Amino acid sequence: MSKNPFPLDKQGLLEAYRTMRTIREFEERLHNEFAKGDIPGFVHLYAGEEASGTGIMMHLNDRDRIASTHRGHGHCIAKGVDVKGMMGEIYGKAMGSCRGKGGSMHIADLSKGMMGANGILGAGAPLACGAALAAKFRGDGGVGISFVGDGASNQGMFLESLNLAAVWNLPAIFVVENNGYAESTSRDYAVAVDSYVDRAAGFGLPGVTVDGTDFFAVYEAAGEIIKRAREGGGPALLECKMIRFFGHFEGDQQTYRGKGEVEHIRAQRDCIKLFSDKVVEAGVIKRPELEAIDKEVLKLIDEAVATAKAAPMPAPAELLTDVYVAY
Amino acid sequence: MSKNPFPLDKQGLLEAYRTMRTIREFEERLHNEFAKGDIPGFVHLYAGEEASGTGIMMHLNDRDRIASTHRGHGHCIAKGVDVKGMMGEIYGKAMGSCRGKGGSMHIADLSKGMMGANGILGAGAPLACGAALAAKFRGDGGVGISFVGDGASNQGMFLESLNLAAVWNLPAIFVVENNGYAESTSRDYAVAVDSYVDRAAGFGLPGVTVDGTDFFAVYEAAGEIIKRAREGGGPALLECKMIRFFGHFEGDQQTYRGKGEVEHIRAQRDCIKLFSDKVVEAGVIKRPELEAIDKEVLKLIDEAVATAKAAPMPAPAELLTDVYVAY
Amino acid sequence: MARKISMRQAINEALDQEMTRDPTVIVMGEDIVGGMGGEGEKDAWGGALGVTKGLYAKHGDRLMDTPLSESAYIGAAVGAAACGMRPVAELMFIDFMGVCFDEIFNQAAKFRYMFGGKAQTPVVIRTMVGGGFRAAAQHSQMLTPLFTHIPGLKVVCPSNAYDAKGLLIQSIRDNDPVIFCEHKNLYGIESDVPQESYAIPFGEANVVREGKHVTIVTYGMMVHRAMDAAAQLAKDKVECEVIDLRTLSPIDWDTVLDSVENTGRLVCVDEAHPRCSIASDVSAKVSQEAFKSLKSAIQMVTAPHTPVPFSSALEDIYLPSAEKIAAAARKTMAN
Amino acid sequence: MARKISMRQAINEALDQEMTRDPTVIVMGEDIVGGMGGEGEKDAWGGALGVTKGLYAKHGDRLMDTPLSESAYIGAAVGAAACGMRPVAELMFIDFMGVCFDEIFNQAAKFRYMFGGKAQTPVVIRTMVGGGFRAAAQHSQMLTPLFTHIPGLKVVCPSNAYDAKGLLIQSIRDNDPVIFCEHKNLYGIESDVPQESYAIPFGEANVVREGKHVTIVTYGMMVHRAMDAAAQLAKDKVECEVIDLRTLSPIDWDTVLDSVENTGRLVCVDEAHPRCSIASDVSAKVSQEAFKSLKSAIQMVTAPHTPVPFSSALEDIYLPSAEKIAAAARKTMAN
Ligand SMILES: Cc1ncc(C[n+]2csc(CCOP(=O)(O)OP(=O)(O)O)c2C)c(N)n1
Ligand SMILES: Cc1ncc(C[n+]2csc(CCOP(=O)(O)OP(=O)(O)O)c2C)c(N)n1
Ligand SMILES: [Mg+2]
Ligand SMILES: [Mg+2]
Repeated sequence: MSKNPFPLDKQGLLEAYRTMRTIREFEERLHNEFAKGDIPGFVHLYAGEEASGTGIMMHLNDRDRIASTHRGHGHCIAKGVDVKGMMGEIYGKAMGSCRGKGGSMHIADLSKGMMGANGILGAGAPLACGAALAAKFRGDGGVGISFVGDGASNQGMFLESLNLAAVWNLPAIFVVENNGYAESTSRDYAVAVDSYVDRAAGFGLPGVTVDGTDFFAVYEAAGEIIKRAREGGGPALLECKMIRFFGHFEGDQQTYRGKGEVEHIRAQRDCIKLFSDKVVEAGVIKRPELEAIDKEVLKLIDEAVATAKAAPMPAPAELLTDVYVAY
Repeated sequence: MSKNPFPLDKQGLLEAYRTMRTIREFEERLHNEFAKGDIPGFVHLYAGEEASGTGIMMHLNDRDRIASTHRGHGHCIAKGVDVKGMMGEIYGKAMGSCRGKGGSMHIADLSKGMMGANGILGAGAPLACGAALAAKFRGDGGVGISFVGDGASNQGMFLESLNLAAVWNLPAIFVVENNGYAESTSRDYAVAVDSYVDRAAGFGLPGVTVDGTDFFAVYEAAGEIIKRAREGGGPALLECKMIRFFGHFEGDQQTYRGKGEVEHIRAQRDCIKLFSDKVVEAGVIKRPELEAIDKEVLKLIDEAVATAKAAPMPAPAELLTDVYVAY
Repeated sequence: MARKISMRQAINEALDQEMTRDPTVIVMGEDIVGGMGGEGEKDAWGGALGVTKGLYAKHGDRLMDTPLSESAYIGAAVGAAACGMRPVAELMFIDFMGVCFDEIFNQAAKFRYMFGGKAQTPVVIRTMVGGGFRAAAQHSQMLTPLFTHIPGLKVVCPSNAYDAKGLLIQSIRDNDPVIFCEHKNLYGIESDVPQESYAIPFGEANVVREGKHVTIVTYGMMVHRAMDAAAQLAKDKVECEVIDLRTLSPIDWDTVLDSVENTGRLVCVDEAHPRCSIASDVSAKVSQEAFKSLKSAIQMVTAPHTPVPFSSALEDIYLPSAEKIAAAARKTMAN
Repeated sequence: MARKISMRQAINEALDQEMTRDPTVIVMGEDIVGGMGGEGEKDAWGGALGVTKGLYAKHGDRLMDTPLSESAYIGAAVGAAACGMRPVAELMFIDFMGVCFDEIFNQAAKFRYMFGGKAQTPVVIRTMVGGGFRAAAQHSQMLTPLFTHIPGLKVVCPSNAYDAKGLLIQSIRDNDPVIFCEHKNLYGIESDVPQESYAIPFGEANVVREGKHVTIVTYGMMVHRAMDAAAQLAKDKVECEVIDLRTLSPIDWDTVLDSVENTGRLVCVDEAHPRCSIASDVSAKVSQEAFKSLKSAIQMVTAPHTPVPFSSALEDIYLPSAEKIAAAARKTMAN
């Protein structure tokens, strides 16, 4: 067995791989199920971006909180939300994470520190500041992490939050998942600065840019930032440059993309392939070990879909619960 | 007569002086009238900050538009809004600029390119983008200028506008009038970056900081920025560091200010004194010429107050005009 | 020449015709062109649901994609309107109003009054409303009452392609800010629409079915549910008069009151939540102005006082149904 | 021990007592301490109108001044609430809701429902409402109907010091988000307030005057105008029952309906604009539920459908007056 050159031990690497595979399988399956017409509503897939959420979440525990985006499945899985509950939720079933009331864009599990996917772009940034504030008051060393896309990085709520986090010296981290597009609009058109490090600097925040398809780059940069925040060193911004395998939402024809763009990124920039090749080439993990995980993951997702499909819808009475009904 | 070392000819210098004096006299008078209890509502005075609005507005004509703040009297006067109409408005009279419906925080005169003082901080920045957009479509070389304070520079609407102006390459200019306070809160507490040049850079905008008590510094920096914008060179940010003579609003006891702070700035950093001394010392203008203007200004303000006080209130029927009354 | 076209096409045509007629009309929003800055097709999207598709080819840079900054670009539209343009800004979903409401209700809505009549702000905000799309709590709201409450705003919500075209043209020509609400579930619905340009005046409700027993007042997608209910009731010889308000502010009280004076019975149907809703607004007005004509208590059929649930099983019972409307009408007949 | 204190002091005391009782209560807003980062006095302001003055000395860093970024800090309060704190965030004027509404209506209000009951968001948003201060169109609005329309929010608007204290304590203890509306013209008004802590339950209206001829339903500053009107009418032997709703959501329908069943006559008074207002909401409900009890048409007295004008001459006639309320009550008697 060769020496492990990675910042994680073998178990950690396998865990990371399992998380990324689970996300990928979850999303690929949703893509297919959606195409069949079985899945209602808007579905935004995280496939291709797994290294970002996973590399960050590997540093977190349940008392750390994250506020996610409309593209939230990957964040949920990496943060430990139950995959069957998630699938059930996406199918609108009573056994779903939110008892069928939330759907894909609103999966949450506060007990796991997952404050919710969010249909409103940028809205998670203030929420993460709040989580960080709560951690600060409790003195429990927790952090609050907000995810936004390149598009949402132009939202006032996000921008204000950078300043607020700095003013209050919060253990808050702002992750910009820059996949180059906001729906059909290129980042180059809509974000009027080349580097997110500069945008962060405009609010007195340290910023770091990493290749978000490189799990290890994300893992290490996030580790440092999170450690500093836990120790009272204040907020930071982390940009992960990454790629989106599928369209903005399911149904998107993606004609705004360059010719061959998707094929290229699938072949050359698949973060899971890159990760696997690295750990196998380094001799730390054997391909069959990964394949064993693939099988387990496949089984998990098969079961999740089967369970979700078979599960009952919420009872009509559910319409009027979980809210003060004044009328 | 010695050579004029200034970027304005004598007539221009006298005009600048007249504008600044008019603002100062207007504001000092309001301060006194407010103390007597004659003036209703919230009144925010621009005294001490005259060099900023004046130095910028000297470059503008009526087809250039500005969007102002809650502290808008100075901007109005410098942009050419009728002083008597303004005074009438502040007294709530029918002859006021807005027929008594707006008040101090909402004085506007679209025909002069003055899009309104604004009670909502940061709201003017998008409006100025709109003015710039209209100028761009018309191709008339006009610019849109937004004023914000240091406090309002943390508002999402303002921050979003920086990015939008850059993306659309608008002839838009963002003036941050940094007087060190937002109400009672110090800029050092609330703005998490030392330099506004850095904040601008976070949105791909060039930024310039000037001493806002130095009329000439403002005038020259603004001139360059405005020229570039007119020629299609895009937006920019201009920070004017300045001082506020009075409290945040009339009635403010200002106990949050350091001991002797107000006395010091009045003695040492009065932009009008600084201007007068410079032009007199250079031998371009004689003190009595300035004093003659002082007298004329005093008379104008006297008349404005007398007219405003004597003028009739709006007729009751005015309540229901200038809006679609659907009920 | 009238043809059957969808509400989506009708809206597209209205924009096209007004942009052709008036060079001050500009259109902006997120991905309303689509593909900006990228290497693929321009006009790839034409809006999230394809409503503006094709306009870029004809009108070029007068359609402007925006960064994801609703306050900034909607405020810019408001500012440009105050400076002589007639911008049509798209707020993709009305649910996003919370990030840009100030520019709408404190700026656009108030300029004319606040500035003593010396400004006008002819801006149109096109926005998608309503449920039934399984789009969950933050992409399915109606929210028309929030805008209707605000003086200075006009609020429009067409139920069909013909009205959509004529009302949008009127909205663009109107000198006040208009919130133009497009129900996402009606985009595909076709009706006869003339090719020529035409404007439908604000404040004129449409009596879409005449009847002498019960008046049903509603707007948007609920017009179709009300018509279904009326068809059901007709089988039992209960004749409903169905009124499509078309514009919520201004609102056509005369047509509503005239009808209730005839029928003596009223059902107010609203896809919005019940409290401070269009339904309660209409109910209040009628009970006050037509008090003596009322033969029985007014009934309201609205969404419940809950967020919009995701699950189809719940959303289907969340939305007012033809059955519920019919039951309410029957109730007015029973008393 | 009851003393006469002002509504301002009562609110300050409620915050003080709850902060003392529960360490998870934190308070944030612009200048709620005042003087941060400067060289002068800390706690220089204690809020724009001095409501939180003195709390910093007792509770220190649990009062947090904020940058001028309402979305960020109100959203942070919402997020902290979802993570176990009980934040009280001040939105200086309700007129500023347009820059932070999303965090209130799409986030705080919806979490519990949208997450299937697995979250709670005990956040209080204290905010100044109402006119009469010559503060013009952007600092004088009522806007209570906008929040009342939204499911998941609770909306409170006290009319006096006693209620303010008890309702604010209840707001802080409540597990749902609460919009706590403080009328700026009532801060100075004194009433008997016990020193001890007490909570007033939501959804319990207060019959502030009993009477058998006409019911007047209102809230906030209008309670005082309604009482003045009732006093005028009493001289003519018209006995008004005046109901102070205290909380608009939830709302105490029982007390309102009981009263109208007795009197048969109703005047709804609202400082808000008329369309989709609290007044129309109450009017609708009563006309539906107490149809047979009504002896005459319900009357509404509201602000007009216009922005709030600045000039005192106009603002005085903009606001519902005791005279207008009395006239409306007389009208219900005439029919
Ligand atoms: C406030 C708001 N504005 C607009 C939208 C519509 N919308 C949903 S996703 C999206 C693009 C997001 O782009 P980005 O932030 O880069 O995230 P990505 O989809 O690339 O992960 C837009 C415009 C929204 N949901 N919320
Ligand atoms: C959106 C919004 N938030 C808060 C306020 C209340 N407010 C009015 S002036 C002010 C301070 C402004 O500070 P700054 O921007 O520095 O301008 P200055 O008063 O110093 O000129 C605040 C907080 C407001 N009017 N609008
Ligand atoms: Mg993106
Ligand atoms: Mg300032």
